[in-house]
Amino acid sequence: MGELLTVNMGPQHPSTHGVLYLELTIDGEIVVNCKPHLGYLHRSMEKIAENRTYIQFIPFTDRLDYLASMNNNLGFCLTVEKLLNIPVTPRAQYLRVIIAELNRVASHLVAIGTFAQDLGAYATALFYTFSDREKIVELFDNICGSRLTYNYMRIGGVSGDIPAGTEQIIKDFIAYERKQLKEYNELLTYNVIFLARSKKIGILSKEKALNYGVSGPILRASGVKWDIRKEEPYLVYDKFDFDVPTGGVGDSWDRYKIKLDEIEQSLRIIEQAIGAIPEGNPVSKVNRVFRGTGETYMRTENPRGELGFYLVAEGGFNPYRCKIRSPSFSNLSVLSELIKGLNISDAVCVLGSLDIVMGEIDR
Amino acid sequence: MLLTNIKRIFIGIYSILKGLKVTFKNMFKKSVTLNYPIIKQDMKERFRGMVDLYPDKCVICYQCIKICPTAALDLAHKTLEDNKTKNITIFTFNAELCCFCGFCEEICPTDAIFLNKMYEVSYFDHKDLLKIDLMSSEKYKHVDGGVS
Amino acid sequence: MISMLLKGLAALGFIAVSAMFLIWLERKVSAWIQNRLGPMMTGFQGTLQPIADTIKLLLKEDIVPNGVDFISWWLAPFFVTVPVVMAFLVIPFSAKWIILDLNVGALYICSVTSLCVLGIFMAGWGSNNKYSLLGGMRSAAQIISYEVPLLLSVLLVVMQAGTLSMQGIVHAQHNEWYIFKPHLALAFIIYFIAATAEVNRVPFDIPEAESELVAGYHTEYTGMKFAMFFVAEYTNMFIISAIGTTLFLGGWQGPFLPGIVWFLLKAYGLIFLLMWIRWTLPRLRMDQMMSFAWKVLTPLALLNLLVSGWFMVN
Amino acid sequence: MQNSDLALQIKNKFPSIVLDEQPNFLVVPKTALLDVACFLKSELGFETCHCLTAVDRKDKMEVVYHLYSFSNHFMLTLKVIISLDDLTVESVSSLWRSADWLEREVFDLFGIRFLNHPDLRRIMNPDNWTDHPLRKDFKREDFIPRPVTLGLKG
Repeated sequence: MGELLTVNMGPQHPSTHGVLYLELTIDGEIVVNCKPHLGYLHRSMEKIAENRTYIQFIPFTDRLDYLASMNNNLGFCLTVEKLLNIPVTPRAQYLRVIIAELNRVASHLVAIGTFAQDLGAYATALFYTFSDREKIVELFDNICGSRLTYNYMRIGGVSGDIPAGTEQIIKDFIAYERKQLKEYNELLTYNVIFLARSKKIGILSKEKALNYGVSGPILRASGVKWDIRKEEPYLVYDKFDFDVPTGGVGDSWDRYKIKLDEIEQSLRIIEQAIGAIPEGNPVSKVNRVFRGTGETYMRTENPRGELGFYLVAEGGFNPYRCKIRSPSFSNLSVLSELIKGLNISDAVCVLGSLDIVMGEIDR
Repeated sequence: MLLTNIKRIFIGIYSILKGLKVTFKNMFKKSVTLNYPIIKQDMKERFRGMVDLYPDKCVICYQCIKICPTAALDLAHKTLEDNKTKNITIFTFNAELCCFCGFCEEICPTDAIFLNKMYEVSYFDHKDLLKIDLMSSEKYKHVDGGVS
Repeated sequence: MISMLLKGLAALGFIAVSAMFLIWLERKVSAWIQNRLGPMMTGFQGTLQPIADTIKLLLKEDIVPNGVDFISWWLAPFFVTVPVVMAFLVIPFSAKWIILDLNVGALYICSVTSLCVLGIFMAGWGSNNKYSLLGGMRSAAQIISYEVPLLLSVLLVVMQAGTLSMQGIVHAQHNEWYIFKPHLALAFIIYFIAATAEVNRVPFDIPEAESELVAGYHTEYTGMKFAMFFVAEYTNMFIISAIGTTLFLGGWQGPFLPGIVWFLLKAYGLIFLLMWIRWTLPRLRMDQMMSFAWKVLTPLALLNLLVSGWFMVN
Repeated sequence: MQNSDLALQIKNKFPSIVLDEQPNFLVVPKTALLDVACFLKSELGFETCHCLTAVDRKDKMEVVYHLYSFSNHFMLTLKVIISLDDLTVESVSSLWRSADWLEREVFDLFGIRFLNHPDLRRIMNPDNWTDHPLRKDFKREDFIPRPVTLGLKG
């Protein structure tokens, strides 16, 4: 063993997906030890929640996992609805499913693009996926008026009904995206260099995944067939027919491939939901004041895993305590275990395949 | 053994050629980006830009102030001698704090406060961002086409 | 003597213009592939963008980081740039447009271009930056390994042509370009792959792997020093395409058009291929790349050399 | 699976433990936490510590564990109540690795010390901080819970 070198990867680094700081100890090119340092984006969301009313906290959930704002909105609103027993109209439920699944597609597209970027496929795959995502973002812009921090879900409904013609746009998008997925398979998935770089790199075993509390696509890539949408359905997910894709061994390639498969399943859900939207009024006005007591824990299936909200209410207008269990936080905690003994290049590959969002980890 | 290796090499070369085909096809597609400062995208109908106000519509109900999650709005009024008419003394908007959530627009009973379509809002002085006087009709004059 | 000087100056001018054109082309090709517009504001389709960039880089502050090994850090950009300029001595642009037709041209150009690694390693070592150091080490390992298959495939051309002079090799392809001969086609593929690695292009851009090493060996360079690395990189690209054109694609020979046009067309065609590959493929890993060089390319080139050499002798 | 079933099983296993059984959660005494957790993991199939957090109740602190059993589709809420004088609790990171970072977070934001934790450092805030922001009595000069606007003051 030669002299060990400490490399500070981050907080400013092209491939740490935000302001993650990894203290790598390397022996030549081999990573001997990895020590992640978090907190560069810490905004103490939980303290903010304690000082805001339930309604006022919704825009802040946008800033958790900023690639899947709709899903965060949804998770928080569902938790409050569960805590305070607030009914939701069927139309709002269907709209929520469609919107959440569209955002899942958008989020996975970013994950695919950035993973390819981490493997050195300069920007091309990233641009293709981003221009696909752009279509969804445009649609959301049309629906709720914002492109990143949507703030669309409301407690008891959504902020506004979808404009006329949205169904057709979504149907067109589904057809377009199915074609694009084939292109990604040709460009990336079965490319020989891509396979060589990501196959058998950073294998996460089933037991380890469960022990580390890993969730979402990363857990499924390790071979655990687990999806809250299927196992403990919320909203109207039990009415739709979809599969839960699982990976083989849990390497980086599986974690990438599972995202492509999930996009396909999400498109299936959207296709079924779009044909079955019931009539009704999905809109919930913003100026309602909520208060109640009790505590509840609710999990939803975010693109990156299980987003949990633990809400404690003690009668005030504000939540007494709001714990956000973010999926990326647990997913990142496996990193130092996974990359021990791998190359620096592989460390970047594993980090990219874990698909973390720092806004959610640091909160 | 040798045969499988050769087969693997050929599959590898084929996959690379397939990737090259995809990028070649895309070379002739229409650009998805716009030539930005010359051609600009139209903002959507529900787009949430800068906070704006129709001063004469405001009934000084303080709803927007109460709902604002980041306390970006400042409002104060004084009641005239006849105890009926209220006058706004200060109504300012702090663009630095604003999170563009649109709650104020949603809650306003008279649609006085709203979010306009401006997105290219830059100032020469940071201080200008902190206190944008919503009562003034020239608040967004420096923006291209910034007439509310 | 004066004509030599003029030719040298012309070569320098060509390097500057070519590098600028290549930078513009790279940005445009990447934009086309990615469905973007690319530079549009300076001149028609952004053609003047490289000039604007050059002005910007010229006016930038030249930062000397703390704790650099000053001599090697300061000299490195020159060590990278000078061999590139030297290589232009023997490139035959057309029947007459060659600065000096050395009788050992092929040998000379191969030896001169491999000097670049010295500058890259100096930059990596001198920068006092761990990313630079890793980049420099990777680069040294990579360029030295890929030199072997590259030289072996060049050797085959020399055997076929029976001369080391660049003009001589072009003349030897008067009847048939070498790429149409099967064993030389294989040699061309090997040459092309090895040359891609020589100039650190994707999929072999390991020394400057952006997502791993930030910018590799030129992380700490600013202003004109960075520009020198940049120019050297793109000119290197032109040189390997020019060598490929001369050795395999019949050089400046071609019907109707004058020789210089044919030469540039072929060379820029190869460069376009390089760019196209760059914007499509992911990057290989260090160990994979090394094993590819030593376990696949070198044996293949050796085998090719032996078999076709045996046929040539008989 | 129900909360009451679990409570019964735990009581049968550890007769000496005083278990406070609530409709939504179980309260385990601090001293018995590790034993109960070990039992839950190895025999009742709670493979994952899904979430670990704390709640500041002003007069006491609650450490809340959300344990999940994949086979039974059951989320157990386990609580440990600790007094403000002695903010320590046994770490469960040896059982569930996911508790490692979550415990560090609780330590950082609440100041609860986890005994026998492998690497108890602050995770979000700078190492040289002394405050614990999520406590209800957290006060700093530069901390404003929610800025009050001009008009609402008067």
